[in-house]
Amino acid sequence: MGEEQYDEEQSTEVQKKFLFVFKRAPHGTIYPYEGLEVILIMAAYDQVISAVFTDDGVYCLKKGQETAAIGVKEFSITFKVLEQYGVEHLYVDKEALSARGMTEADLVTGVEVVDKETIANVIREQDVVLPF
Amino acid sequence: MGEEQYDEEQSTEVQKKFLFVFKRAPHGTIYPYEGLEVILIMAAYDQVISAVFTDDGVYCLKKGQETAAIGVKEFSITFKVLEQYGVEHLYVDKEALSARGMTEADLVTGVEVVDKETIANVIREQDVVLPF
Amino acid sequence: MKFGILIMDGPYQHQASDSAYHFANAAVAKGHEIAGIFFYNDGVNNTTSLMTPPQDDRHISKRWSDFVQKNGIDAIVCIAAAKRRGITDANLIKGARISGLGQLTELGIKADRLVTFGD
Amino acid sequence: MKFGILIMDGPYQHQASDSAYHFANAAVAKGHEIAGIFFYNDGVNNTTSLMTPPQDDRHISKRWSDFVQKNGIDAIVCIAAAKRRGITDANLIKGARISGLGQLTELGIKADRLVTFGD
Amino acid sequence: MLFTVNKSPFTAGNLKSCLRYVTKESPILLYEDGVYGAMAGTALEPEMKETLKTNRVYALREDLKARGVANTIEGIQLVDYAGFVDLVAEHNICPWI
Amino acid sequence: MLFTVNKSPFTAGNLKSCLRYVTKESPILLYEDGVYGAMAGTALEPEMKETLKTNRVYALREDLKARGVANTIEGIQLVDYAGFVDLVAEHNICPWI
Repeated sequence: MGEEQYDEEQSTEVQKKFLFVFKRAPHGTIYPYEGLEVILIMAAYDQVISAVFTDDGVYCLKKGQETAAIGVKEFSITFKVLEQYGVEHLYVDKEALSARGMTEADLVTGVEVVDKETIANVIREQDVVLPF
Repeated sequence: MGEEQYDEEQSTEVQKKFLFVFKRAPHGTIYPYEGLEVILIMAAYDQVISAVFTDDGVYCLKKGQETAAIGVKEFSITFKVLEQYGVEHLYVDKEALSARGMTEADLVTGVEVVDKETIANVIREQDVVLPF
Repeated sequence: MKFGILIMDGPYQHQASDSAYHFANAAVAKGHEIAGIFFYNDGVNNTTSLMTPPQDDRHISKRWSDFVQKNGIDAIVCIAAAKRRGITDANLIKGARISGLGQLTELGIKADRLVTFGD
Repeated sequence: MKFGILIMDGPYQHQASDSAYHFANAAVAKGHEIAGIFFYNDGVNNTTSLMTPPQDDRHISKRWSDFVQKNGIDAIVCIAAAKRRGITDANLIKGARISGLGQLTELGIKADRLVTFGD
Repeated sequence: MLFTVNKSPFTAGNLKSCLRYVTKESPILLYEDGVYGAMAGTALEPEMKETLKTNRVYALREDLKARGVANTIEGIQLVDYAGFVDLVAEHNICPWI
Repeated sequence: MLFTVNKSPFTAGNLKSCLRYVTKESPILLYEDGVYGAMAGTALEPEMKETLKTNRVYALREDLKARGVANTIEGIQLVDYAGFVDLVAEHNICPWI
């Protein structure tokens, strides 16, 4: 990650709630990689940032990814540092995770594994939702 | 259709069985449009050409498509002329069609509505399969 | 109302760019303001001045160029995505500018709605 | 054995181009011949010489250029798809040529296998 | 919150996944290949009718017309691009693409 | 005839649709996001085990590794790109992408 320079804290008068929805698997498309890039930049702007992982997006957090043989960057480790970047919540859909044979122990970082009703309520509160 | 010039008959010593599999809906992606372009060019080469329509590919043949308001070309009519281009068979998957609430009467041209076993046998006989 | 538009897929391959274009036109026709259009991922391919589609097809990059210039809309092309895909100031449509992801955040803050189009 | 390869999606956005590249390398390493690589749809975007990805990322068009030149492989870029996306002789990677869909048919006839990579 | 779906529900999971999260006050807009979900007489119709009991469902007229979908499920409301803009003006948007 | 599948079976219909057409002698190769179908312990495992009774199923090692999929369903054979090439050399290919 980190092709752009991560700026110092930006000050704006408005504070909004931004939600990043990770729905796609890593490596098959560039979407989740680029979603993470946006979060890292946005973190400098004093906004309220959360992320939801559902559908194949839960695979983004899977432990043990080694991408050398397909020649692309391994970026799951970057999800670990999101808390330091001020991302308030990382929600993972419980059913999406279990349908894929995984539990929280399979994930690279601590998250909140929640039911669909919780995610529905999180979505409802947002000002901006960005799908990746 | 028809950005390229359709050549006069090409002679080659080899004759192969080519199957075009249309699996995607029209207009959402350029795939089926481009598949049709390939068929029109290939028709000049004295090969054995067939086409299978399954999954959302059956929508390619739906009657009544009017694309003016989304500003793209309407190409379903071109499927009507494939027979004149020497395409031997147009197979449509019966279940794919009925799951989508359609029957042969909804299609722009005469086709062979067949079961999955028939399509499986058609696929098995091919030399080259091209997915669109 | 102020709209922001985010486009994540390229021209011709998917309908995303077409949908965004028709949405943006309808928004302007209704008297809304478009605070910015951000081209990201393959979306940056919408902004090459080099495309020469067939005459009977839509010219996607020219259409965007005309639209943003006519309506004074800020059209921002992600620099990292552009570099990966060969979009530079030398082949960029008029009316667009290349900049960073910070601009996307600012658009999200500034606009009342941020609408994403992609595949 | 003679392989033909058809690539229908662009660089970076989907894995298709990467998969095709690794497959092609493995085929050559096994002593097979690659009778041709045909770039179609967004696949033509793999052949722009203008891309400048970050230094720590793969340079997809350079990689294709080096590979086809080193192995004497015919790399064909669909003219109609290229025009829609701004790929011209002026920005085409070395080792590739722009031509028509007839070349894809000929590749399908000539090769023992035609393998398609796309999204 | 307006949910928008642009994929065919017969081959992609987007609509199904979106329906897990919509709350009662959330309208759903089908556009691009998503409009196939609005067609009458399909295997999906019973599920869409269930959804219509609790949620408003819209489908984009331009995309329906482009795809030749003339008969839509009763209760699904058709909007044009201007109506799409109105919906986004009324609601925050959650693009379920 | 070798069928190749590159999409996740949990969100795309490719694998399901491919399985309708495979005949007994047809091997299936999972690659790219398709390899998630090879993972053990998922909701799809019973169906994959059913398929394994009649068909050989392969999964691309490089893509499994990239995605951190270490435990695969018993009976699924792992191949690298060289093995992918061998499979295509042995069979005609039907890319179910």
